[in-house]
Amino acid sequence: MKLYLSTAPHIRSGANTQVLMRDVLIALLPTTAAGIYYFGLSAAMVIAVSILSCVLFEYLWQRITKQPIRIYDLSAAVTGLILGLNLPSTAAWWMPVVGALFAIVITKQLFGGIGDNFLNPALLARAVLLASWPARMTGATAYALPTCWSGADAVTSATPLAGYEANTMDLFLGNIPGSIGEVCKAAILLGLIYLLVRRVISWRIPVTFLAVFAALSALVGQNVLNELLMGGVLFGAVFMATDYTTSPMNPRGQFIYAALCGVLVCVIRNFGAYPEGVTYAILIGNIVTPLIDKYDKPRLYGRLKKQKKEGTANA
Amino acid sequence: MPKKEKSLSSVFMNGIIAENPTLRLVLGTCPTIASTTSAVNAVGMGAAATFVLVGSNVVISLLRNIIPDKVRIPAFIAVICTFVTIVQMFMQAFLHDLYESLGVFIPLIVVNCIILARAEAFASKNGVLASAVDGVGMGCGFTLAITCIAIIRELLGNGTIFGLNVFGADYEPMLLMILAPGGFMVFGGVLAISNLVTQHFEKKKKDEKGVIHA
Amino acid sequence: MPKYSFKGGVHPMHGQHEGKMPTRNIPIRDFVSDTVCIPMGMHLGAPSKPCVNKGDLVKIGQVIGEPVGGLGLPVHASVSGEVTAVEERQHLGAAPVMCVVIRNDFADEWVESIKGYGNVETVDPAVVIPAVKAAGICGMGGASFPTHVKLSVPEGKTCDTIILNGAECETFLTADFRLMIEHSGKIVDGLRAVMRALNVKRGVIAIEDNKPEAIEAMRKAASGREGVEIAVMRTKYPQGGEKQLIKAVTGREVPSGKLPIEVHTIVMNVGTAAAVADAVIDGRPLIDRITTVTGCVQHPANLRLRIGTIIADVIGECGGFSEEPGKIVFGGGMTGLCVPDTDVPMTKANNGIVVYNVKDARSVDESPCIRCGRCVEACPIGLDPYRIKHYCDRGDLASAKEHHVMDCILCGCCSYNCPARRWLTASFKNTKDAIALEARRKK
Amino acid sequence: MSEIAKILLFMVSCVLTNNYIFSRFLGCCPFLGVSNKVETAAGMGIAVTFVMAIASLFTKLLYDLVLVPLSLEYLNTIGFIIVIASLVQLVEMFLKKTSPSLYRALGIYLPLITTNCAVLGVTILNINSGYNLFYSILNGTFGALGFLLAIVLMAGVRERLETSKVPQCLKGFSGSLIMAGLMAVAFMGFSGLGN
Repeated sequence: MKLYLSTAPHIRSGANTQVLMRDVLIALLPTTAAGIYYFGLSAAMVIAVSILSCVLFEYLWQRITKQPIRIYDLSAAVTGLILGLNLPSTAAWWMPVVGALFAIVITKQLFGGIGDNFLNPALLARAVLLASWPARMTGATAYALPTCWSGADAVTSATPLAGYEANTMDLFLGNIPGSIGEVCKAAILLGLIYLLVRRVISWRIPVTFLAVFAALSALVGQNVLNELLMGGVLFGAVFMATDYTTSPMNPRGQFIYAALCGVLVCVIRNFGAYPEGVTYAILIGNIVTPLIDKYDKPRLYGRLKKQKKEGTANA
Repeated sequence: MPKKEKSLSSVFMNGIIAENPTLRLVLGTCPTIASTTSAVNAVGMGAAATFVLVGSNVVISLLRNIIPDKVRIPAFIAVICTFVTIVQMFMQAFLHDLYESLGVFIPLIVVNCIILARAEAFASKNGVLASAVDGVGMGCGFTLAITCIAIIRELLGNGTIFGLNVFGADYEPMLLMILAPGGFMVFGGVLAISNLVTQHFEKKKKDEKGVIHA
Repeated sequence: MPKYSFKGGVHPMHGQHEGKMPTRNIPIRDFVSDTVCIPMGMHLGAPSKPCVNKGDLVKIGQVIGEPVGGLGLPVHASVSGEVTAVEERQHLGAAPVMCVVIRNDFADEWVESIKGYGNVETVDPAVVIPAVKAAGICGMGGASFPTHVKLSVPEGKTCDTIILNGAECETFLTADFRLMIEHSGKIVDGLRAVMRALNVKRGVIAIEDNKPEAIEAMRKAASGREGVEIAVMRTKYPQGGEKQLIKAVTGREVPSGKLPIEVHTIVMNVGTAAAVADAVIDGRPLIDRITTVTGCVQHPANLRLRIGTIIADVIGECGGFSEEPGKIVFGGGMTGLCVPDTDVPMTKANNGIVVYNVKDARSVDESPCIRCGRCVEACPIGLDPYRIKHYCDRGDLASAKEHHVMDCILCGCCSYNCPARRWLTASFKNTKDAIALEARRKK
Repeated sequence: MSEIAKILLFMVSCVLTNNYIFSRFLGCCPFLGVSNKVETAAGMGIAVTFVMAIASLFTKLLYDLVLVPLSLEYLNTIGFIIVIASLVQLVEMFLKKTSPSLYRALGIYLPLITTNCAVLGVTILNINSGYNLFYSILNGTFGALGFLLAIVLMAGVRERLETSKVPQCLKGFSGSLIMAGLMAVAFMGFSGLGN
């Protein structure tokens, strides 16, 4: 009889990296389905190429650098799916490939792989594509109008943030031009509920993000509901700002980070050169995260300042 | 001085390979990023810096026994400044386009650490000829390195090399590469590759001889 | 009634009633084996010195090991019979421990010198602490700190609250739970004895709200007793951690690196209190304790075991293994210690024997930290476990210390929660030991 | 637009939009060299802010009151570098006398600032962009604050990545440069602010 020896604890919770990533994929399913419904096969292609190239790059890098292969933790697949959902359905096939290269190799693996990237890989990739091919990502003809599987040829258009007129219901359901994943707010909310119920993420980041953004939008005189439903703010707050690796560890830090993101989105949308600022806002939040983590420590038990006073009062 | 004669070529090669100012010593990062948006800019910046480097090296080497040790750094800067002003006025007059595109980075050659570093580390201790050769070597090393970076950036970011179209009309240039982030990233990438190569050779050398060469 | 709680913590095995179901409703029963092997080093402090020789005949309660040093405790024979060996044997640690092996003659003959002091409410308070020391009592919740030392309030310090820890937040264990139901009166007696000895007016018995029967029984037993109250705690691990308990009950925080007496509090396990009652009322030394035997055994049970009973005998009493065992642990799932083989004997502090099957026993591989923050959320002390782990991995003791690794209570919450399956608690334990060793060397 | 709003926007653009590091790549050497630790990075940033603000004032005065009247504009580079070098010396001596604690904190960074191209860069850009005295000082101060922001953020990221499994060839400057590149991508989001 051979007995294992190990140190405590001898039991572990059910959650592991793979399960968490799988939950994120599941939470993204409604959004993906909605995107494919509205934009058709081209959207499915963009998503598929994006996921495949992300997983492939991760595999190749780990193979070449002789590391253990970790593609089964599904983190590359999550990055790939989020990157795909961040692109317009009209994206050329090579755009998700270049994006995946930046996301997986340059942002993630060069700095040590999973857990060590300081920026959200999918967002950085989107920002790179946006800066490199602005006409394909923001221009007046960058996005396709939803075809809803009608078989009609795709007509290109600008997004609501760049001038497309849409009613609130269409904004909510996603019957608008935009990135594949950001259009259908109903599906995103479903995903949010799933993530919260499964305790994959806490409410702190998405709620603070959206609340601060909404409050500031009201302050600068925008239609708050429309602002929330336009562009990628909801998708960003739910799926991208909540990325574990690039958001702060402690609750208080998460509030600061999410509030900063909310402020920046509002500032960039209203005063900056880009119509949409979610990508950049969250990236800046990511950059500030190490500093937040450095200075925002949880309060240590037994290190109360007023401990002494209380002690003497009782004595 | 047979010993010094012999080492002139190694002084020259030293600047290009062993102590390449950009890739090995990582000096003068700002002009490297600023002037590598196109190969022409890089060559221009490289030539300007080489001229200043050679000029200042020669003058400082000549004056090395006259300048008091205490004020040597200000004196070096004054010499370098003179040459920079000459280059600046020359380019303003004859190469106006290049002068415009390099902008503030021409006067900033003054504070390019490569030049001050060579004045301090080499010219103030060596003869005129060796100092001149060192200046040319370092200048060429700098020029080669930044031209290399510039070619990559220009190729990806504009689809051209020295203005010549390479990828054809269908290529959609990757704008990011000629913007600031591309500068940082390509420089970092080239530096990483040069590190990789150096590490490879060092390891090989170590394996072969069991000693580390400087 | 408000429920007491603390910040952080986890709910281990919440869906499986903390793994307590198999033994929860099984009454305590006695088990006496035919041989016992009594280790001399069962308490924190220098091991006792054996004072019997091979071939001696001993009676129950006879002192077989004499206390050594300030934290020393006497060790008593737990059965009557012949000493068959006094030798070093393998125990939990790496180094072997001096043990006295006694073959039980089942005469159950007690040593004559034992005499009680009488009712706890009327006994002279001054006799309590010497009686506790003579009975060889140490903390029975796991830390095994000598109780008489804990009860000796140092010069200049005061104590105003005694907390009895009946939280039993650890997984699998129900020993304290059964004790509280079946011997509630004894627990209250022990508490009163200590309160009188230290002239403390407030005694709190803290019980988690997943033990309503125990709360009921203790309430009944405590009614009419001076200064004794029951505090119902929220079920959360490590609710029974000394620091968490003090914070929850009194709102005070023990300063880093200090003992609870710093905030005028003493925490004792309910089992210790019952042993104190025995020592004061009957003069009975600590020769047995209640232990939960569960996991992969045929008939999980709560057994009253003599100190020194060999695990193999205990498992035999419970019907043997139900599956091939992969790991045997003294204590619960979160903090228990692995035993190397089944020849290891029971100690005073051992509140449980949990047998894991091979599948559950297999250790998991670490994967990279994904910075999810679950360790920070779980840490009841407010540490940054993920950051300290980085320093531990690099062997950077100074940085680890700077980030307060010494405040870690090794509760295991961070490791439990970690989705990357990192061995956080294990690293912290090693690092704490290394730092302590270094400090000792410097001296 | 009111003058105050204009000034505010100018400040924002100096700090974020035209960040000296991420969009003008000035001062990269200290940015890469002194960003190992947040505390030292902050020290460097503060010292630079100090010198840049004062240098902007004095070089502008020198240019307007001496070089222009004497038609010696082409000597601006040499004039400015002398001003900066002596300013650094003066600041160092002044700090040593008046605030030894601040001197101890910033002292080691001050000599390095003479060759920080951001300082000379700012003074020359002030002239080239035709800013008046007030805007020159604003540009100097807030440009330097942008540098401070960049170097502190960079140091934060580098401290965090200290424990990561970065490949050997990316340790040191090469990794830092790529890091800076990625951060510059994020800072592109500020483009258009304040212009």
